[in-house]
Amino acid sequence: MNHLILLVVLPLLSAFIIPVVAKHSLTISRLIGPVVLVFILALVVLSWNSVGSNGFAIFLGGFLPPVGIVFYIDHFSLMLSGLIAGMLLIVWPWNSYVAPRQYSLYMLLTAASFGLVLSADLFNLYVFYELLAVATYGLIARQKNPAAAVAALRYLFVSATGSAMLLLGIAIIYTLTGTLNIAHLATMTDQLHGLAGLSAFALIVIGAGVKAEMFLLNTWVPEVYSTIETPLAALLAGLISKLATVLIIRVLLMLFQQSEVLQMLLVVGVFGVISGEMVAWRAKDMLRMLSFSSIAQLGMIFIAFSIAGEVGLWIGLAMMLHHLLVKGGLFLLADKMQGSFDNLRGYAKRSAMAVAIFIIFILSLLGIPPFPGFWIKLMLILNLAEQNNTLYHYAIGFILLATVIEAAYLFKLVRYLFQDEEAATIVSTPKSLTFWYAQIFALVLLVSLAFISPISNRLKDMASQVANPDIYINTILPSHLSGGNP
Amino acid sequence: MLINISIEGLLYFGAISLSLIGLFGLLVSNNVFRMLLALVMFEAGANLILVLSGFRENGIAPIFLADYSGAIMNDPVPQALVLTAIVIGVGIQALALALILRVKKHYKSLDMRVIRSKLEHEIATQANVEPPGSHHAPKQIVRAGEHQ
Amino acid sequence: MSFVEIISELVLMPLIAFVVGLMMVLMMRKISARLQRRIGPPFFQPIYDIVKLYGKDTQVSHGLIHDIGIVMAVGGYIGAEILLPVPGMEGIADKGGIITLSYFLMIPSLGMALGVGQCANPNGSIGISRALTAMLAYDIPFIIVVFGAAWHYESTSLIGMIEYQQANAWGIIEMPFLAIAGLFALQGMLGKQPFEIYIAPAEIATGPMVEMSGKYMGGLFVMQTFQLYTAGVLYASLFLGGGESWLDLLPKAFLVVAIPMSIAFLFPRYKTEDLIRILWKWPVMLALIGLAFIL
Amino acid sequence: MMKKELKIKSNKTNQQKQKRTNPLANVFDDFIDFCQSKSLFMLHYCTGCGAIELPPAMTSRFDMERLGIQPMVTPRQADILLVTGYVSVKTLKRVILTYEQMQAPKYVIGICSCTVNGGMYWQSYATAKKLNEYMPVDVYIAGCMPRPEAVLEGLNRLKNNIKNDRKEQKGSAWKDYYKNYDYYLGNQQNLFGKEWQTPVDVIAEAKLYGLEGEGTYGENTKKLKMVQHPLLPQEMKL
Amino acid sequence: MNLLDQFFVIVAVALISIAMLRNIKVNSIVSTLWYVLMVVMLARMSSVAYNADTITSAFSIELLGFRMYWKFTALSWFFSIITVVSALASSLFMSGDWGKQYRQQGGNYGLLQLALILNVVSMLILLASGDLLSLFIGWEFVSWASFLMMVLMPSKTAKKAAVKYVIYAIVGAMALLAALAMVYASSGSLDFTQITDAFIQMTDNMKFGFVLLFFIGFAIKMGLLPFHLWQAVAYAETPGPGAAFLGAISSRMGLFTILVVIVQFIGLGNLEEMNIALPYLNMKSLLAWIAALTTIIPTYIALQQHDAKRLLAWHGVGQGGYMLLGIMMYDSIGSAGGLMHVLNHASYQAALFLTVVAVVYRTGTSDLNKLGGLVTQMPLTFLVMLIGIIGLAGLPPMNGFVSKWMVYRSLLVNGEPLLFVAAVLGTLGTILSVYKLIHNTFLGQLRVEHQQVREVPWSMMVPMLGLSVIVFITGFMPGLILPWIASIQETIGLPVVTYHLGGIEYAKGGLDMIWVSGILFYGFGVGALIFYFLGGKAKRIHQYDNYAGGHFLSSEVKYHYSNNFYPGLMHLIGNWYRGSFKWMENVIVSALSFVSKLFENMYRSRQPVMLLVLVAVVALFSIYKNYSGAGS
Repeated sequence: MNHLILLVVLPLLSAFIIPVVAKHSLTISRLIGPVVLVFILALVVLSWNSVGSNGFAIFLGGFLPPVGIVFYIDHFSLMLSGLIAGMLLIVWPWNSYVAPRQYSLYMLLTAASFGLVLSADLFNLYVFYELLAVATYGLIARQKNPAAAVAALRYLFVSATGSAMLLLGIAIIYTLTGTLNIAHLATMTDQLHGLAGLSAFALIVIGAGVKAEMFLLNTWVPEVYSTIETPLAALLAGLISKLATVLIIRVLLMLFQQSEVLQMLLVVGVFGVISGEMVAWRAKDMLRMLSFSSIAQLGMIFIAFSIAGEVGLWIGLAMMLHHLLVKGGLFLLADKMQGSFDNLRGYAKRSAMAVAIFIIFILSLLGIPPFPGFWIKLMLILNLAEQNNTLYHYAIGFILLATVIEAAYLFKLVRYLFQDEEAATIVSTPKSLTFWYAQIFALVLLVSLAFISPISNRLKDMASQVANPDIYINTILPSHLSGGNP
Repeated sequence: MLINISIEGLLYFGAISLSLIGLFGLLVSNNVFRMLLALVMFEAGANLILVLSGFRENGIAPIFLADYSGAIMNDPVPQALVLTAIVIGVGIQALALALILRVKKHYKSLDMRVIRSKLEHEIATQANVEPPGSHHAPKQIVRAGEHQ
Repeated sequence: MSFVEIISELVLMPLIAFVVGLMMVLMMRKISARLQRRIGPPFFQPIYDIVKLYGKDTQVSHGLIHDIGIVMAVGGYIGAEILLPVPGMEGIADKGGIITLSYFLMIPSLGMALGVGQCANPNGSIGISRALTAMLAYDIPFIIVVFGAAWHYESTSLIGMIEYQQANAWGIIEMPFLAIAGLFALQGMLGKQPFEIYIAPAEIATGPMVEMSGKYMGGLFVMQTFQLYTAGVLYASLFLGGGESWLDLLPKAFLVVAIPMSIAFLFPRYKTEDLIRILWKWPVMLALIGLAFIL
Repeated sequence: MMKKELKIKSNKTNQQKQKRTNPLANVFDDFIDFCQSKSLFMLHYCTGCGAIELPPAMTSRFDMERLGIQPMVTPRQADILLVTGYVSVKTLKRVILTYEQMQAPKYVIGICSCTVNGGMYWQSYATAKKLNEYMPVDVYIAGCMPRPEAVLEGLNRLKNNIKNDRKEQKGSAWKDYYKNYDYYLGNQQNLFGKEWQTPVDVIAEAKLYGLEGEGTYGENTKKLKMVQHPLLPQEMKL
Repeated sequence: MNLLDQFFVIVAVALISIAMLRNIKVNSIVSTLWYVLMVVMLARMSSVAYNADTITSAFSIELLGFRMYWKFTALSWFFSIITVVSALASSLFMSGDWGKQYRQQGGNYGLLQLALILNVVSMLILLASGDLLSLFIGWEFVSWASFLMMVLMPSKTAKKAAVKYVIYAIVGAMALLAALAMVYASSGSLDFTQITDAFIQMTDNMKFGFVLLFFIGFAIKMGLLPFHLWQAVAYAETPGPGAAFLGAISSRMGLFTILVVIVQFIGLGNLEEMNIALPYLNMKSLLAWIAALTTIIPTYIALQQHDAKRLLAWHGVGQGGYMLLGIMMYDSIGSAGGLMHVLNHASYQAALFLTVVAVVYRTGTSDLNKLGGLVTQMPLTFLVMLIGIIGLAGLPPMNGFVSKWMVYRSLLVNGEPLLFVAAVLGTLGTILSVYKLIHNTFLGQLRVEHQQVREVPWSMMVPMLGLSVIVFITGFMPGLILPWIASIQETIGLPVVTYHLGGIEYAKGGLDMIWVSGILFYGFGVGALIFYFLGGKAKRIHQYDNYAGGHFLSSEVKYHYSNNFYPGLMHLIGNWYRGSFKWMENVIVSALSFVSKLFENMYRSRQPVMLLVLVAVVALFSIYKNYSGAGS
């Protein structure tokens, strides 16, 4: 199964090859990326069944942990890999004016994403995280819009500070334990208690939270999303934020299953939900609204992860997937329906299909039965209610309040869409491809409705696999549980 | 504690101070370039702390040791890590500098406040909505000492 | 109860009500005349008026609803008469109670309102608007009084109430506050000064009656007789122990009607809003105090 | 031809009304007449100074109510139209409309000299001099102004007339308005112009109640037909 | 396949067929036939209504560890028959000429029929729900189906109202979801029976929260007092027959859920034990007071309206109060009155809405200041409206009287003078306002532009007449309905009412509508005798031949009194309730707006690294501590 290492290697390689090839043949350089992605997608699909319920580890260079570099692969990371490849294929810039360098940035981003998903070593996570950041800065800065450069710069400041803090956090953990292999760390979680451990976790969460659009670290979100192309925004909002979240989950699940940590996550999540929805309520243009709403959704995901055990994990995973689908779809739609609400007056007459899809998405986002969003929200709320802690109960109230606000602004927009008089100026230029993708997203959403039970069972399995540190440790450090000293 | 000062403590103190200075700089400076410098300092501080985590007083680099057992040695892993981190940091700094150049070219200013308010206006006009903030705020913010 | 009894009650009740009502109209006019130091109308004047109105050679109708309005106005009161228990004729009265009766009393207003509406005369419509507003005003104290009485007598049937009073003491002794509030409401219900803004002859030309000629007006005159009779007997049944015989009942009923009449002509006319204000203030307050005593 | 037939028809109805074969019906009619005389609602059209004499006649000193006379405010309810003073041309239009809106049997009393012959306004270009040229007047009460006693005396006279309506053919002046409508209409047209009409369709009323007479139709009614917009009642339509 | 399964199959097929059929005529006929078939099926299930049986559907869904199933009780049946009959009337009404005109004005007729059947289906799903989760899902379906109906109106206000409705509906749904979470937290299941168990286990404070959450959820749908602002405008601004349907039954779904959850499973007895402040004020009396205020305030808001549809819609809100008030009395006749009022209100409200729609169909406006005198042109519509307003005002002999009588009687028996006065105040306000409605539309002066107006065609007339027949018959013989009511009371654990064909048997004063109506009609008969046989014949005259102080009336003279119909009353009480709830709504929105502004400014803050710095400083401090701790 070691060929799965190709997930990281191939894109990285192609990222460097593309500019070279471009000098000889532009066409080939353009094709390399999609081919690699399709290949990886196929790889992921093919190796799905061969990955057992325990997952397995790839030891790079033959060095055994805790010394060597380890990739850990289970269904969870495979699923994420598949999503990454699929998502990138969808937002892949096909336009002819795109420079080859941008393709290499995309491939760099791909490689970093796979690395982030597969890596089982804190420092490797950091490296891939940084790589991801560099790729995103580059992608944002490469936009035609000069404002994007400013947005990228401001994003860079926040993000680089965050990265440095991530590094600090890693430093603390290393100081405390002397190792950075997650599995190894997981065997000595008791050393991570106390103020130092907590602050290490805080630093990691905050460092990763910048990209995960966590509350207070997400000030870059509206600027960036409103200046870049919507497919890229869809990528950032839909995928990158989730990957950062994955980083947090890995650390959380393996190292910090402490109630204080979980409550910290909960509080941060609640603030994110409330602040995101509140500001989205004031937004007067589509992109700004969607970006703030995405902040709120991420907050909701954090709330889900703050529920201890595999329950929280599978609900969080489900929310992540749902958000990926819905918010990604909405951003793709926003490509068609850009600009202020005033420009969208009477849009329903111009494109009934777009509006219908839009409504399906927002209904699911709001959690209206029978859409998948409802079941997820229901499970979240019921499980929050089951917690023996009033903090969680207050969180329910905030989630419900946020939903109301969300409904208020989304349906304000719907009212604009259905207004009789049409807007005087039409700014949006419909791009057919993104619209097709949006339709496919909507279709997937609707089809998933019929498979709620199997999907939820699969997610539960995945969650139980991920949530159990023993499996993880056992796979990476087989000697540990059998009593051997690594 | 500070009286019983050790070399390790001094180093830690220095590294932490460096980080704090960097953070402080990030917080108070408005000039983009200075902010970048502050960021560099913060990163340097963080790197130092990471290196320090492997530091043992009187420790020796492992390659100079014939026999590993029982000797005080500096942990080599953080050093390797820090090397990587520094490389990444430098890359990011270069990228940031390039961006700053573009920004300066476009906005004719390095003041973050000015840049930010212009950016907000630009985003708002692009989306065809009112810029956020006070309705009474002047559209164009020109500060004293700013040449337009 | 035999069929004959029912029929005789159905026929006799309105007749008696009409005759007694005529007397009450006469009394009312006499009282007003005496208060103004006049002689007042001759004894048969109410009959003269009604006969004359019915004997008119020509009269105008504004349409079918105009006619039906008069029918409903008169008919509603006839229904109400039948539901009023009087000595010797209580057979049908127990089919309805005080709640049904209060609702029956609203039907003539609605009927008349319909008829007046069809006339397409704004004076009439303004009159109806004021009359309905006045109804809103006086029904609040009235309904509290009704509630108090029903609660006190533990019955919504007027017969039960009368029986209770005859067995124990009169309502006016046991519930003086409610009785006074009831009198207040009665004043409004009869539309006597100071609560007769909806007629306001010089301002809106007698309001609802503006387009009523001949037998239409005659119908309203007949209705007035029923109205006075109903008010008198209802109040007597609620607070004065009803009547064991007609000799017992009629003086009470006349007395009840005489009181508002004697007060009426001492007052000027209230504006609509003042009318509501006064009726929602004093009688309601009195009635609530009364309720507090009996609850 | 037409006219003749109409005349015969109207005569017939009049006779029927006057003498019924059933003696009970006669008693009944008499009773109604009696009641009509005993109960009079009056509409005082206060055109001039004479109106000031009516309040004393109504209030405690003379007390009209003891005679069964009450003031009423709309023509629909009233039996007597009291025209209390000079009638300018403009007012006369309203007086005529009011009169036509009253329901029969209806009576007109002209109070003050002005209604009799114009009185002190006889030289005025804007005043109608004789009220009975425009509508049938039952009783004139002369004087400038007549005292309340005189008013009451006039009203009593009217009451007697009504009581003896069928016997002495007095007090039926109101029928004259229908039977000689052409005459009154002509005078009205002379005064107000050819376009003159009121919303009340007197001819239709006369037809409906069988009050047509020889003078109902004539030259003036023909002129009226030319300009009239007849106001037919709105029928219920299904 | 039991009867319920068959019924659901029919409903599903109806939904699909109506959605698929593009041909307008076929669609109209088919949809009407489907509703008829549904009525027939419900009639076949009438053992539920008469014997208080329960039919459980064989169909159930197991999802995420929850089992959802559906069943029919007497309560469901009662609400279902009202729903289906209202839908039948609305569908029939719009199937003919009204639909033609609707299409000509640019409306989507097929979509309207689809919205109607969607409403019916979602309501039936809700009514048949067998556990809390299916109830919640049905609840949401109902909300969104009515939203679909509301947005079909092309006007701007309609969309605004619909969006407002959505926000309110979401608030309600969220409250409900929170209550569900409370049930789940204490029992781990969402069965109805768990409500009782969960309630018993709770502390006092939680009980309040629990009941209030459920109540808020349901009250919003029903438009009970603090949440009444959305309903009237939203219902009024719905295309014609849709408004009739929504006004008749849609908001009563809130009552249904109150009956199921609060009355049946939490239990009014339990509510009574929840003291709030004084011994007099417990949870039950609080709800009763909310109901009473709901009868008053919306009624007097209705009085101020000058649009016929809005006036009716506001009354719809107000009448909801009577239903809840009756049920909160927790005795046999009060609750029977409350329940019966659902049917009664549905019948006359639908009839009234349809008459207004008929008027709009002919004249193009429902503005009460622009109508008048239509009685001669549209006499049958007038008749229906007359019957309807007599029912709405609760005067004998229509059915509104019966249910209101029962509520009053129960208030009397229970000794609730203030509630009694409140209820009467509502009724009086209703009389005032319905007279304004009928006067300004049908009575008074006919406008010149309406002189060619004719009676509406039979396709519209038949449902109106049918509904008014129901209004009369159920008023004349309430005993036809009372068996259903009795079995509902048996099902949900209320005292059962004793009835006969004419009405209620009750010690010390019952009600026999056959006698009451008989006496009333006898009175009318005598009145008619006096009127038609005494006195001479009357001349029919035109409206311009009218007393106007000697003025000559013509078509130029607007001689009609309609604007500000009750100036005296409004002068006095107009500013008592002027927008205080609107003000509250605005306060909430402003507060949210303020907070959101704060958050927005935070996102715009100059230095986003502030928080980073904060955490970093703490962390650096901890490093230092850690080092020095390790060092010493």
